[in-house]
Amino acid sequence: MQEVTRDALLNKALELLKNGTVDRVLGYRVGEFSYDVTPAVFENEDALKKDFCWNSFCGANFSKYLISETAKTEKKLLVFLKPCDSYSFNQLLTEHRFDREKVYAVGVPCGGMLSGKDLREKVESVSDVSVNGDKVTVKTLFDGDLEFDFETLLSDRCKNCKSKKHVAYDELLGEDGEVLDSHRFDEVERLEQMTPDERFAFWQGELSRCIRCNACRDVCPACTCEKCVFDNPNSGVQNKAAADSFEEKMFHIIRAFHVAGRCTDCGECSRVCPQHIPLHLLNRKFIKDINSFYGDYQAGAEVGSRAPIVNYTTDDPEPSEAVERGHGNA
Amino acid sequence: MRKISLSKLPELFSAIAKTSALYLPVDTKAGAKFEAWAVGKTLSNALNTVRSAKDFFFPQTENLMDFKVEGKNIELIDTRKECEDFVLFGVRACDVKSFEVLDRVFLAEPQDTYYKNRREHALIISTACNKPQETCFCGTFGIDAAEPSGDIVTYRTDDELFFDAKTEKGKKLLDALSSITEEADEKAVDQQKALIRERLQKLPLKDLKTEGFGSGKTAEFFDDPQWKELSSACLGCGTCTFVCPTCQCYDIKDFDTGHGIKRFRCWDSCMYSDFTKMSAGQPRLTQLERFRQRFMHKLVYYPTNNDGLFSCVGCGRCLAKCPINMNIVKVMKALGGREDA
Amino acid sequence: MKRIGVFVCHCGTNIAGTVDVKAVAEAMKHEPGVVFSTDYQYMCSQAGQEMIKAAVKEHRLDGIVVCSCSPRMHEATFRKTAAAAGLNSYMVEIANIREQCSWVHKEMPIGTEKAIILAKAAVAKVSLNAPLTPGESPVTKRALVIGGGIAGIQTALDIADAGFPVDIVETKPTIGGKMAQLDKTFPTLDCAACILTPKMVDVAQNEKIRIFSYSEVTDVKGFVGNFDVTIKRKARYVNETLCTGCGACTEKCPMKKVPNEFNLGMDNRHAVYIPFAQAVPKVATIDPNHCLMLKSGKCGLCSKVCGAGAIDYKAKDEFLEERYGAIVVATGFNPISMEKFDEFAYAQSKDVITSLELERLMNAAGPTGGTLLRPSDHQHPHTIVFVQCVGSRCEACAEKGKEYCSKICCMYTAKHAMLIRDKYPDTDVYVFYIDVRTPGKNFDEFYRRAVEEYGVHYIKGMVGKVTPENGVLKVQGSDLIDNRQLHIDADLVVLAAAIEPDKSARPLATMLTASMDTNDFFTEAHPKLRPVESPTAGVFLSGTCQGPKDIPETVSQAGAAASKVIGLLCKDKLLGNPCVAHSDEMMCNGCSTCEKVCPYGAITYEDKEFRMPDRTTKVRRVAKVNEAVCQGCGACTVACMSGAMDLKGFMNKQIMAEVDAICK
Amino acid sequence: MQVNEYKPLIVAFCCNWCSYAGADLAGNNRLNYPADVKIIRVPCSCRVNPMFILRAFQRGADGVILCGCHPGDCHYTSGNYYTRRRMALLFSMLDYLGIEKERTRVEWVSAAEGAKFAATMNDFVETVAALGENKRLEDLRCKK
Amino acid sequence: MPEMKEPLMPVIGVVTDIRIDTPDVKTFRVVTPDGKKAFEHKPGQCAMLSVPGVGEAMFSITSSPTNEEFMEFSIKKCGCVTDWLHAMEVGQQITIRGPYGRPFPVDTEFTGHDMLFIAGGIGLAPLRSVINYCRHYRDRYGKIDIVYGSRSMQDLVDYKEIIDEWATDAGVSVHLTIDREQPEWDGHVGFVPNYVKELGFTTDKIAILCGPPLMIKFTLQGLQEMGFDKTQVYTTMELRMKCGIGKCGRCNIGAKYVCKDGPVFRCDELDELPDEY
Repeated sequence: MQEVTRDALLNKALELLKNGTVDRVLGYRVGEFSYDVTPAVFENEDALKKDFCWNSFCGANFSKYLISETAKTEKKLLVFLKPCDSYSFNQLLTEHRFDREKVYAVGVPCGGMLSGKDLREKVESVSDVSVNGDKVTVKTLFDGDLEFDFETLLSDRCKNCKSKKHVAYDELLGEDGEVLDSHRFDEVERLEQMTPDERFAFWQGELSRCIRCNACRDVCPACTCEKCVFDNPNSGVQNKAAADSFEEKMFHIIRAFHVAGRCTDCGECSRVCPQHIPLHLLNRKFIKDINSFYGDYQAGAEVGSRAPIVNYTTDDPEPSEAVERGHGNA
Repeated sequence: MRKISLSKLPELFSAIAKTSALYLPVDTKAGAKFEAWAVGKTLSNALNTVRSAKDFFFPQTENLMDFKVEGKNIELIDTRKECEDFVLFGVRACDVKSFEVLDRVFLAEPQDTYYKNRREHALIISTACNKPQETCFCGTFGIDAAEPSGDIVTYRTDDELFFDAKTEKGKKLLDALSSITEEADEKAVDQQKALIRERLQKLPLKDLKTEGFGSGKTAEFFDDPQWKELSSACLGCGTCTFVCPTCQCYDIKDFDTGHGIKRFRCWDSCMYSDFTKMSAGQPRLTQLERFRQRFMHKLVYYPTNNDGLFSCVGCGRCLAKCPINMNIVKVMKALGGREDA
Repeated sequence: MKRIGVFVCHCGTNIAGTVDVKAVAEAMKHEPGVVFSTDYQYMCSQAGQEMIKAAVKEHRLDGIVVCSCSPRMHEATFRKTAAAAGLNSYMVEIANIREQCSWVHKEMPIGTEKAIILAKAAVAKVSLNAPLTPGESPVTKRALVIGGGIAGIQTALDIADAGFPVDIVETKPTIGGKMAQLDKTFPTLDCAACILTPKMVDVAQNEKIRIFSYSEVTDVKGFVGNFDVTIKRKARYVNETLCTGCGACTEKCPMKKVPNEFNLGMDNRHAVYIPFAQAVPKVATIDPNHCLMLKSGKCGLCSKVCGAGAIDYKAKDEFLEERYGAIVVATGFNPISMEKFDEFAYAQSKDVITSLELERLMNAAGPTGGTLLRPSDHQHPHTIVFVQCVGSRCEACAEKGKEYCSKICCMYTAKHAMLIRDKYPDTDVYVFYIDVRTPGKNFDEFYRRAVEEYGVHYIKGMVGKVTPENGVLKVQGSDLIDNRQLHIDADLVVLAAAIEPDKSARPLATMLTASMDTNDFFTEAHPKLRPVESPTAGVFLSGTCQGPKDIPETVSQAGAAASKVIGLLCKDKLLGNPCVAHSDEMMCNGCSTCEKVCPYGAITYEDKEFRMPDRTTKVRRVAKVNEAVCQGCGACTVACMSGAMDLKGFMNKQIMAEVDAICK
Repeated sequence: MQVNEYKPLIVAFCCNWCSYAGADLAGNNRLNYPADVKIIRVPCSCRVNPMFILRAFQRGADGVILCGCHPGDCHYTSGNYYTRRRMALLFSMLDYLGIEKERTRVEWVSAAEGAKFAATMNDFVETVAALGENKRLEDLRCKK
Repeated sequence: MPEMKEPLMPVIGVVTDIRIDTPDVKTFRVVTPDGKKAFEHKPGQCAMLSVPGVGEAMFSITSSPTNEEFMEFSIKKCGCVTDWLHAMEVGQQITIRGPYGRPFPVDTEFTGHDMLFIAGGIGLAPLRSVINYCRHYRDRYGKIDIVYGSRSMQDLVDYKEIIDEWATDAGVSVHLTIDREQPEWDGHVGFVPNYVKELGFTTDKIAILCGPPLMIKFTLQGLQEMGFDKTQVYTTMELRMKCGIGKCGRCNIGAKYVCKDGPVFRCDELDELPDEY
């Protein structure tokens, strides 16, 4: 259900390359299968024409790449931003993580993305995927063609999309959307309604699967530390593997805490987790609490905003009160 | 050759579990996973488990030994224990092959006794792959998904499971199960093998070849300019390493419990930026070098030291799990696809 | 591994009564790093301290743990002991086994067990201690006072009296501030000008004081002891040194219809003007917005009449850069705007005025020469209604008013009412109030005099509406005591407008990295114990910039601020607290999170070039802590995700080691 | 009093200026509270990193309490306000993970509130003792 | 199963002597608690020392195998474990496992040859074991030349042993140099690679190099210019290892594992390795 076609993006990229606006293009490279696209920087027209790709599997958040890519060279980089990417883009700017001058951002409308991983769990032996309007045709090796509604294959983060509106761009392709009134906190609320024992069992079950591959951290646009505390032998909390169930919790609690107020809820952590741990539910809990304790705040909505965790008012709720409120009891 | 009706699987599992611990793939909400069998648990239909079977021999973390420190004195406590016998049921051809790859590392002199202990007490029941996936390329490494190795090989038809014992150990177990299994002839199995082989021919990666890679090819690939492009999107996470059945790098760390020191081993990844970091410096500074190391190791270094055996079994897990969809297939195609290769 | 000595104090029986001190000393001998452990009757005694010194030498100790009373009691003592023994004084940790152990537990086994654990935690911490040295910085012996009202004047005079040079920066052409506009002052009814103007003259004549009037602070860099301040001297078009203040220019100026700010626009002044007769400096200023010469190049009369040749139409804004050791903020207040208070018809009727306007109307130097006349028709008002708390204590009307009490209104209204009744006994005076607040010396007596002796009608209740009708102000109000609605036809309505900090305060606070509350009043370093200091070291608060206050309070705070400044300037060097934050540049992201939580503005960022292992260089933004400014709270260390920011003396590792030791 | 009563381990982080002094005052006034409480002195409650709290639980603490100056009275003006936000979020998260919310607490204790300090500790120890051993945030390796 | 010897399982060692060599190098003498050598080794091999709770680190064994009483390790302070070791006092127990790696071929390729040892700074530590081995079996080798240089006189490791023992041996020539002039130094001044060239050795020797990477690079160039073949030159690599037994993957360079296939390499073997060391 792409609103903008590959050709539109490609032509825009070629145009900007040609007129000298940009020197390089951050986009997706085609893969082996339709779903395994890879982020790549294209240095010239030929490379773009050959391998540039834009389809419903281009879900990865490009913002974090800007940190390393802008540090590499003085050349100007074109980046295509989906609405959710643009929040991370702003958040990174707030934290001075890359040089805005070196980036030309083109906003791309997004009708939601599919996840190759999720799809492959629904369908065995996928040989090709094509999207026609709101239908998805999946060709398989042994089971013929299957048809799905686009909606049913949407990844969780896209089902609960918070915004179709770009908050940063130099230029926009197509029409901009609106900030949505999503149901993204429904699942958090469901957990809050559980008894502590149930919640504990739920999270123990989820987090115990963690293999500490660090994919969640390494993909997270908010995790941009020069050296993560969990990698730093001097931090006192360094750990490479969850040698005990405690360490899984420690890692994920602290990671969520460190991105609290900075997490734009882009959903990359859950997308990349090879073990399907719903990590976004940790981040969303913080977002939900921040909203309910200190007023609505969307990280990345504007550059330079002050996150509630580094702010205060004199009449904030007390921690004990907050925990009650966090239950939805108040 | 023996067989059992699929409807009698619970009986079979219960019979095996009576003599030793039994692990088999079961479905969880996060995909198939090897779990200890218990009444009520059913065998997963998924092609393969999310995590590889290497965990049984080379777990994510394991305690190596303990120390007690008192003043200037140290007491070393050997915490090793004889492992109990266990049966691994439903291991796929690729994963069975991965045990050979791991063996050549851990059982090379000096032998790793932690690994050896578990390996010796394991009985592997493998299963041929009725329905391989588009990400499968075990054939590239000479693995026949229709003919896995293992102590016992099983084939599954629509209603029956066939057993073929390949080792003494396997025969012994099969004999012990003779009361609930029945004699079978090989026809049905041959038919199944033919079906599998036919399906293998339909796989998109069936033509991926290892030619050009292998023993002694360091110079051919090391300075290839394509590494830059291939590695550029790599996040440096350890997903590929940790789901890989053959990756075996580890780290040894000490943990101070407050009343003693536990020295443990845990998985490590050559993709991590601090993998080779030492106080004197860092020989692999960029992700390019670390990325290259992983693939060079699988495709060149390991074969050089192990009679041409590759350190990849084509299970396709990294294809499925890499956050940015970069994987060994793409690397092989890019590097092997050169005109001058 | 450090060589640590443990010294367990009996404190007579204070500790030894509940803690087996010998057992504690014995247990400590087995702790890693401990090479010496002993106990003694009174560690803090001369003999005890000598014992520590001797042990340091004999056992080559490089860390000391004293198990004794609270560190708040004797930490300083033992630090000195350590220093005397040649150790860094920060290589000492105290295990508090008296206040937090022997005194709160009764049973010996329990007390002993806990004391051992506390001692272990102290040992664990001291093993990770690093020698710390307090930073030193020189002190520029000059102070800056921002604001030339009574607060600034008093502060400047007191500092100058102690012999230190002071500069006053005042945005207006003259110093004097609000007090110069007042008529009489409560509760003594002495004339404001009579007590203020001599002080203004003192300032002008004091050799230590420089006045930068018609000037503002545009930039502040640096920190306590060494602030680099940029002062903008706005073009006055009159040479200050040449001008004699004769007033000839003013008389000849053809542009006569400029609203006179000093009289709150109730009369006019010329385009070239001296705000009032006693202005200091007594120098004319040309208002460029109205001067014909400056606007159109046609006139130049003033230049012609000026005997001193002081007029300079080509003058430009000038920027001065000065260095100061201390800065006093005395930016004062203003009444809030009454424009939004439609119910009182302030905008509609000239006869609805604020109390400050009334001050001018009653002042002999005011627009009416001191005779109380209605602004609309210059008639004598016979019925006057005062409305209290206009915009003060106004929870519901946050968009136009303030939540706080402006504090001075009750008293000045009583003063006004009393003065009016005294001078014009035929006038009826009504005061609508919510509460009358008169805490202060002779305040309540004063208020009671207004009611009892002068017959002012105090009505508890609020005015609902004022409607101008045929030259009369129809005042509709409620009397809460008699529970009835009142309708009064008034000739004059006086609004006790809430006061708010001067608008210049907010940008100034940003420049000073001084914190403000939500109402833009400067916050004090501690509301009780450090009321005249800002949390930012070297920045002090004087007068109403910190909160509403009356003149005596302002003056006493001004003096207090001055004494703090003098205390600071007396020092040749400032010794910092060495337990300050420190950023590890290798790990810092430069994300600015720490800066946001620093209450002192101690964190800045710089682009730093790093040599990478592959011999390339990379420029990265990293945080830098100004150790002279940091007070060591540690807020930044938790805000910092990467752990790059740590607090010396309370490092992450040290605290975790304590946790570990306690939980062992 | 029972002999084999379960003894919880409580770590109390106290800010140097108010709560630590409050604890000292409790001592001066000989106000009893259980010896299970072990105090760690920090300059300000805002120095307490969530990692310290988790670390304490890992190492076997059964309850962790933070004490700081009353809001508005922070020696560093704003430290405890940050503490309040941080801990509100952290505690809510711990509760979300199913960890007993009674095991963590923030209490404002001034230097004059020795009695409050003792009462708070008595109450907290009692609450945590009623919960029993910390099982949900324990590290088995650290068990004796 | 616990009877099986586990290569990762160390034995306890006791530090019985600590010698301060230079401002940042100390030499530690290690024996087992019952006063024996922990294990036998060959020159060039390493051992993993550890302080439980701090970590393990690999060090070359600097004492000669011919020393039957104890092992010695000369260790430069440069990281977490070495900091800890430097802070130790005599009597401290540590753990030790080994020996690891391929030794110098002292009993094969080296026998009968003239030996040229070239070391810079702490690089002497791994060579000390070979030098003393060659000195012990003096008749098996030809002439021995030792070129050793450091930043300053104070940074020369084992200075006393060099002067008192090595320099006095028959057939052993010691050539010392320091980087910069020093008042109390009357020997040669200059960098090792240049000094080697100045000394101008004949090419019938086996050369063993150890020192900082740049020194090795330039010395090797110099030797080649002088006519040495790479097959005549040996070096020992910087140690970055974890398991010591070629399994953990850390020290893997190309198809080699430094801990197993090294640390001693003949220089022509290095050419086959990718440039990652």
